[in-house]
Amino acid sequence: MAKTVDQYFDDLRETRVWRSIFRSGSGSSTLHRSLAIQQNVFLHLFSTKVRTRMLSFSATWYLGTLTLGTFLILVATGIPLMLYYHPSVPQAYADTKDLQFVVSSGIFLRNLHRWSAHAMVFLVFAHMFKVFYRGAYRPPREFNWVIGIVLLLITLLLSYTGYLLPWDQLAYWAITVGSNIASAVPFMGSKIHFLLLGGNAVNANALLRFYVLHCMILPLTAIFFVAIHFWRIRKDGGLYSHSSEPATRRTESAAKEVR
Amino acid sequence: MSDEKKIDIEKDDFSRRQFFLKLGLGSLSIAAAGTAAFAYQYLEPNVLFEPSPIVNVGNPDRYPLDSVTLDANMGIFIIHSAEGFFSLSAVCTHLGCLTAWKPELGIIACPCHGSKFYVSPPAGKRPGDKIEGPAPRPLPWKRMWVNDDGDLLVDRSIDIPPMQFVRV
Amino acid sequence: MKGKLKAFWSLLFGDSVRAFGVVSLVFLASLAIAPSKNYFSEWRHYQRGYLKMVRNRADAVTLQRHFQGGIQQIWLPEIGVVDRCESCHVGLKESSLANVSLQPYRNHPVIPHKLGEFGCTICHRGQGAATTVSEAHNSTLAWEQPVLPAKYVESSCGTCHRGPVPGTPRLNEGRRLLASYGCVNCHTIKLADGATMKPTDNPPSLSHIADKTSREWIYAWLKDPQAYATTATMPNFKLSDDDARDISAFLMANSTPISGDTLAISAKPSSDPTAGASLYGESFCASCHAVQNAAGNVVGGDVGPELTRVGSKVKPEWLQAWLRNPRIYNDGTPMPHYRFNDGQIATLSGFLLAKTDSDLLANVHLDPSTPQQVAHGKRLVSDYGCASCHEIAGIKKPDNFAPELSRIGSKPITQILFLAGMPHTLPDYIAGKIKQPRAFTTGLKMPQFTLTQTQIDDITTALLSLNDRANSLPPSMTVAAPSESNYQPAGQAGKLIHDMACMTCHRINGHGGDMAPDLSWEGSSVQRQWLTAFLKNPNTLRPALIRRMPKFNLTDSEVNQLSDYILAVYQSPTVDRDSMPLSGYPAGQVELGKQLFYGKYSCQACHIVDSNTDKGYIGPTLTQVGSRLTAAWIFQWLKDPQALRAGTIEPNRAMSDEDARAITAFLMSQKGGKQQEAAKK
Amino acid sequence: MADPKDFAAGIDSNAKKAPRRIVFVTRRTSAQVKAETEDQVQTFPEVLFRAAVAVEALAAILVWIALIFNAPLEGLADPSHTPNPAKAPWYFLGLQEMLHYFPPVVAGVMVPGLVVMALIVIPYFNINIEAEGFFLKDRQRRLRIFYIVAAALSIFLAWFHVIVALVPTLIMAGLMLIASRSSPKSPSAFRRYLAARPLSYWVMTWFLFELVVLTAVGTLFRGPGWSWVWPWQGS
Amino acid sequence: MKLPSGILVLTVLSFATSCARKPASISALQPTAYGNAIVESSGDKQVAQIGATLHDPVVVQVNDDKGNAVTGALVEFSAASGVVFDPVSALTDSSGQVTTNVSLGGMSGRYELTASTFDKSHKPIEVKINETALGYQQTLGRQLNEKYCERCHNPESTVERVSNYDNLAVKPHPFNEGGTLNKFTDADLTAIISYGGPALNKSALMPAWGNTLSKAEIQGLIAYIRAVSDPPLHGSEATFKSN
Repeated sequence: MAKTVDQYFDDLRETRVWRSIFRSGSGSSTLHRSLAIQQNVFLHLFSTKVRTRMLSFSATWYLGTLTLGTFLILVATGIPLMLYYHPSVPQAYADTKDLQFVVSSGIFLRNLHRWSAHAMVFLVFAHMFKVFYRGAYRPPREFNWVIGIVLLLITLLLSYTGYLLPWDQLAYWAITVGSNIASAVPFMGSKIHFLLLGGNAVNANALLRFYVLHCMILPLTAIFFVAIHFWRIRKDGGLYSHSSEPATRRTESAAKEVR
Repeated sequence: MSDEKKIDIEKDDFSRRQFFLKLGLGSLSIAAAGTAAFAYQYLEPNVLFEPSPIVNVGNPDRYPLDSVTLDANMGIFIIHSAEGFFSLSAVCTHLGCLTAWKPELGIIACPCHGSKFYVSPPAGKRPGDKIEGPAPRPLPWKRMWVNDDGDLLVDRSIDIPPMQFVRV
Repeated sequence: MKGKLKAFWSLLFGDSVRAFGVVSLVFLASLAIAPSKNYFSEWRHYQRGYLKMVRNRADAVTLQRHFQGGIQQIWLPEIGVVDRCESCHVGLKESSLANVSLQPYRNHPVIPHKLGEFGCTICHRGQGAATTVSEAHNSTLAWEQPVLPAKYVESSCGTCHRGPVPGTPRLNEGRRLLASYGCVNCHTIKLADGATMKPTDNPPSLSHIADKTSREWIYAWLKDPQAYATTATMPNFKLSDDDARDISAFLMANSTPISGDTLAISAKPSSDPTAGASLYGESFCASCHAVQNAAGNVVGGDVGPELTRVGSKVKPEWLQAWLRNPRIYNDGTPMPHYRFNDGQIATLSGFLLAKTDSDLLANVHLDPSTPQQVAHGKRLVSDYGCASCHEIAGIKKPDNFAPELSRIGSKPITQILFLAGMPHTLPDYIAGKIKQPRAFTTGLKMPQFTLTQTQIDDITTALLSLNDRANSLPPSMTVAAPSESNYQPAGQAGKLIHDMACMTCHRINGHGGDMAPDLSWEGSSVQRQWLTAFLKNPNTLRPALIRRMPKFNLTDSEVNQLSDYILAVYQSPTVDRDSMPLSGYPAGQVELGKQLFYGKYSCQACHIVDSNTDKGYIGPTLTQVGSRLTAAWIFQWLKDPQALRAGTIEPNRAMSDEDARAITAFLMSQKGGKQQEAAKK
Repeated sequence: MADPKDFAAGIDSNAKKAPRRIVFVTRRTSAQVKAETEDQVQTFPEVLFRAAVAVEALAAILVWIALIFNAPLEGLADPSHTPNPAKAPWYFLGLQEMLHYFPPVVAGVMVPGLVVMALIVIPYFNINIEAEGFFLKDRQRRLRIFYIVAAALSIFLAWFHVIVALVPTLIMAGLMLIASRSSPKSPSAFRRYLAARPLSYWVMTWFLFELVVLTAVGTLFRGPGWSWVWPWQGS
Repeated sequence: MKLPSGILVLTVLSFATSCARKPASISALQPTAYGNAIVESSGDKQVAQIGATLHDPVVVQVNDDKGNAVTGALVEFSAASGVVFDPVSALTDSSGQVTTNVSLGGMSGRYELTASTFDKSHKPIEVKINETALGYQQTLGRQLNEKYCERCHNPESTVERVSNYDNLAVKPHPFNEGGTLNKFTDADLTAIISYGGPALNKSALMPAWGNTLSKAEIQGLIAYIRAVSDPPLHGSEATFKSN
C-alpha cells in the first residue's frame, strides 16, 4: 500500500506540470538539493550549504528561526482575526468580545495571536543579545546588524499598535501612556504625537491609524527587511561561526600561550 | 560484523528514516487539512447582527384600500387590495435590485434591468407575476399575519404560495 | 537505564528527519486539540445537559422540537443590548419547565414583558455578550456589573418605570423610604425625568427649640434618638459626650422665643388619667401618634412622633400651647388645630405629661454652657449638616452637603473602597453603606440610621434603579411617574382646611394623604344635612377601620363655611347631584333593589343595611345611606366605583342601568329612621 | 575602504567547466584563508528540517499556552476613568519606570534614542573586534576612567533616588572590580572568564541587566500611583 | 480531556467558594449536649418575596428522649444554594431553642430548609421546614390578595384589618387550603374570580371581579393561590431542597 502511494508520488513528480513548477526535480543528489534551494523564490535567500557547526543548538539557539516562526504564526492568525474586526470605536470592543464568546475558536486564535506577539518581542530581544555576545555583528555583517535593529523597532511598533485594537481599558491607557512618551521628543514631540494618533487624544482616528499600521504598513515593512536580513546572511558568508574569526582565535591562542 | 549485517543496518536505518519522513510529512498534511476544516468553522458566523426577519408593519389602518406601500428598509411591499392584505418581496428576482412602485402605471418596476411585475393583474395572472424583463421568477409572496395587538406582521424569511390574502 | 534513555532519545531525535517526524506528530496533536476549546465551551455543555434532562420528561417531543442549538442571541440595537443568555438558559420560554429546580433550565417566571423584546440583562444585569458562566454572571475586569441578586431585581423595573409599579413592593417602598427618611435632604437625587426627589419627612424647625424642650433632652436625643422613641427616624450621629453637650448648648443659645412671647401655663395640667385616656382616644390621636404598650409593641400611626416618653421631652407650657393651636409654633405641621377648650387642654396635657421615662435623663448632667461650647456647637452643627434637614436660625441649608446619588446605580466598582470581607459588588456596597455608614472611613459624617434589613434592601433596590441606563433612555421607552399636584384649597374654607390639616389624611385633587377617603368629589356625593352633622360630630361609617375622623369642635359658622365650600367646589363632572331625587322611589323598584341587594349581588357580604341580620364588615354601614349620599352618586357608584374613586375596593359589577336604579332606590329608602327620630326627640 | 583594483580576474568562457573558488587578495584586507575547509551540509534538507522542527515545537508550545491562558481583555475603554496604575505594554515598562524618575525628555527620548544610536554604531566602531580583556591593557588609566564613570553614574542615580537602576549598576561595578583584580592566570575559572571580558561586553551586560530589572520592576512591582507593591500583595 | 472545561471551571469555582465559606461553617462551636429529637417551634410556612428575609425568624427546638429541652446542642441549618441563614449554626439556648434569620433564594418556588443536630451516637437528626418565595406574578397576586381578597378569605384578624370571614353565611376558602383549592383548575379559578361564585354554582357572596381586575391581575392572584396552597399543587412550582 505504502509503496503504491510512493510510486504514485514519484509518478506525479515526473509529470510535465510538476516539472514546470518545481524545476529542481526529484532526487537526493547534492545537485538536486542545491537546486531545491536555488530554484525556490523563498528559499533562495539562503545559501545552499551551511557549515555543520552552525547547526548545533548552542551556536544560535535557533532564536532567529523562532522569531521568524512567531512572525509566521502572527500572520496566519492575524488575517482571520481581521475578518471579525471593525476598527471603529465602540464596535472594536464588541468585536473582541464576540471573538471571545461566539466566534468558533475565536478566542483561541486571539490568544495565539496575543501570546505569539509577546513571544516575538521577547525572541527579538533574545536574538539581538545572543548575536551581540557571539560578536556576530562584526564586519562584514555590520549592516545586517543595523537591519536587525530596524526589525527590533518594527517588532516593537507592531506589538504596540496591535495593543490598542481591542479598545479596552488596558489597551486605551497603555497607548495613552505610550504615545505620551513619544510626545516628549523635543521640538517635534507633539507633532509626532499628533500624527501618530491623528488627533490630540486616543480616539477613533488613532484606532484607524493603528489598525492600518498594524495590519498593512508595518507587516509589509517587516517582510521587506526580513528578506534583506536573510539574504544578507548568505551574502555575508553564512551564519557567523565563532572560531573562524581571527580575532577570537588570537585571544584564545594568547590565552593558551599565557597558560 | 559481516558486511551483510552492515548493509542490513543501513537498510534498516534508511527505511526508518523514510518512516519518520513520512510521519512528519503525513502529520503536516493532516494538520493542514484539519486547519482548513477549522478555518471553515471559524469563518461561519455563529450570531448575526441583522434585523429580525419578522417585521411589524403596524396597524392595517395605515394602509388604505388599493394602496401599495414600499418598506424600503425591509425590502417588502405591503399591499391592501380588495381581496385583503398581502406582502410581496421588493427585491427583484433578477439580480437583487430594490424594485419600485409606479403608481401612474400601476405596476412594480425594477430600475436596474427593466423587469416589471403585476400588482393588479389581468385574469390568469397573479400579483407579483412578471410582465416583462429579465427576471426569472415572479416576486415572491411573504408570510403575513395579524398578532394579538391587531398589528400586521411579515416574516421576510418565509415565501408562501401566492394568493393567500390576510383579511382584517 | 541512562543508556536506554539515551538510545530512545537518539531513536526519536537522532537526526533532523527523525526529529521532524516526531515533532510534526506532536505539532499535529497540539493542533488537533485546539478546537477542543470551542467544542467544550460551556454553552454547548449546558445545551447537551438540557437535551439530556428533557429526554426523560413527558413533554420531551415538544421541548425537543422547540430546542434550537447554537448560540441564541437577543439583539436590541436601540438600547445596545446583546444578550446570549438563552444559549445556556435554554428552557426560558417553556412554560412547562416551571417546576424544574435545576438551573439553567428553568423557565422564566411570568412577567409583564416579552423576553425577546427586553432581553435579560436589562433587568438582571450581568454580561449579556458572554457565553461562559463566570463572565456572564460575575464581576470581572471586563465587566463590572455582575448579575443582580434576585432581591434587588425590582430596581431594574425602576429604570424605566418612574412611578410606583404594581408587583414591585420593594422598589416602591424603597423610593418612599428615600423620601421619608430624609435621605434626600442631604443627598441630591435628580430623577431621570428632570425632577428632583423631594423629601416627605417633616423635620421640625429648631429655631425656637428652647421653648419646647430642655437642653438635657436635646443632649439625650442627640446621643441616641431611638432611646427616646424606638420609631424615631432621626439617625444617630454617634456624637461624643462633649460634642452632644456643645451642640445642645448651641441650639439652646441660638433659639429665639416664638412670636416674642414666653409661653405660660393657661390651665394646670390635670392628673386624671382616665379622662385623659378617653380624650386621647376620642380625638383619635392614635391615628397619627404611636405609643409603646406594656408589651413593648409600638401601637398607633406614624404620621406624628411617638409619644411614649413625651412627658420627659416637652415643657408643659409648650405642650399646652401646641394643643391649643399647633400652627402658632409650626404653620406647616400635619397636626390639626383641634380647638380644644381649656379643660380639655388641661386633661390632655396632664395625660401626656405623665408619659415620662425617668431613665432617659437620669444620667444627663450638664453644666451651664460656655461661649466656647456654643461656638464649637455651631461649628459642629454646620459640619454635620444639621441644617440640611432642620431649620436652624442663622445657619443656611447647605447645598449638596452629601454626594449626589442620581447615578449611584452605575457607580464603577473601581471607584469604590470596600470593607474587608465585603463582596465586591455595588449592591453589597450600597447596603453596607446604609447599614454602617461610619465603618468605611474614619471621619465620615453620614449618621447611623435605624433600619431593618428589609428596609435596607428596599432602599438599596431604589438606589440601584438610579443608573446610567435610566438616565439615557429615550422618553418613549419610559413610563412616567404620575404627576403629584400641589393643590391647596383657597379662600376662608381653604384656611380652615389648612388649619385642621384635613389633607394630612384626605386626598383632594391629587394632593394629600391616603388615610381617609378622597374628597375630590365629595360635593357630588353627600347630602348637606348629613355633612354638617358629620363635621360637627363625626361618627363612624366603617366599623372595620381603626383610624377614624376625629372631632374638631368646629363652630356652626365654620361647619357651614366648610360644607358650603365642599358642596360647591368638590363636584364631579360626571355626577349631577340633582339628576335623581333623594326620595319618592316606587315601592316596586325598592323591593326589586332589595332583592338584587341580597340576592344577585349579595351586597350584605360587605355592607350592613339591616343591623339585625346583616354582618358585612368591610364597606361602610348603609343603614342611613339614604340620608347621607345623593341618589345620583349611588347610581354612578354602582355603575363604576373605580371611575369615581380610583382604587376603591368595591368591585365593579357592570350593573345594568335598571339594576343600578333599583338598588339606588332601595338604598335611598334607608334613611336610618329610628336614629333620626331618636335624635329629633 | 576603497581599494585600488590592482588585480585582474580572467573570465573563462567554458561554461561546462566546474566553477572554482577564487580568492581575491587585496592589500588592505587579510583574506580569511582557513587552514582546513570546514564540514558543510546541504541546506536542504538538513537546515530546513531543523528549522521546521524548531518552528513546529514553538507553535506547539504556543498552541498549548493559547489553549490554557486567555488573552487579557478589560472593560470598554473609558477616557474619563484612568485605571490605577495605567501601564504601557510590558516592553515599554522599563521606559515607564525611568519616566517615573526622570523628565520625559531624558527618559522617554534621550535614553532610548541613545540606546538605539549606540546599538547601530556598535559594528562601525570596531567595538569588541579586538576581543580582549578590558583591564589587561593600560590597566591604571582604564581603572581610573572606570572609577570616575562608575562613581559619576552611581551619584547621578542616587541623586535621583533611582534605586532600581542603581542596584544593577553597583553590581556591575562590583563585577568589573573583580575583573580588574583578575587575570587570565587566576585560579578560579570564573575570574579568568571575567578577566577576558572586553569593554563592550561590560557595557552591553550593564544595559541588559538594567533593561531586565527595570522591566521586571515596572511589570511586577508597581501598583496604584506607581507605588512599590509586592506581586503577592495583590490589589 | 473528556471533562468539559466548563465543568472544570465550575468545579474550581465551587471549590473556591466552598473554601471561602468554610471558616464560617466551621465556627468553633462545640456542642455541650446532645438531643434525641429536633422540632420546629415557629417560622414554618412563611411567604416572602424572592431573596427577601423572612418576616419571622425560624426557631427550632432540640429535645431529649423525655421531651425536655436540651441546652447546648449544636443545630446546623442548610438549604438550597442562595438561601442565607443568620446564623447558619448555633448552640441551643436555655430553652433548647435556636433562632435564625432566613433569607430565601433568588428563584420563586418552595424552599425546603433543613435543621439538623446530632444525637449521642453522632447520628444526625433533622427537621424540614418549608418556606415559599414569590416571584413577580405571585407578589402581584399577594398585593391584590391583601387589598381585595384577604378581608374575607383570611379568617384571622389583625390590628390593621378586621376579618369579615365570620360574618359570611357561606365561609370562603382560605387560600392555603390546598386540599380544596387544588381541585380547581386555573380555568375554574379564573371563572370564579371573574364572574363570581355563581359562575361555578358557588356562593353569590363571592362577587365578580372581572370588571375590576385585569386578566394579568387575576392570573397573578391564581399564581399566588397556587404558591401558598398547602399541600402544594403537584408540578406547579419548583421545590428547592438542600443539597
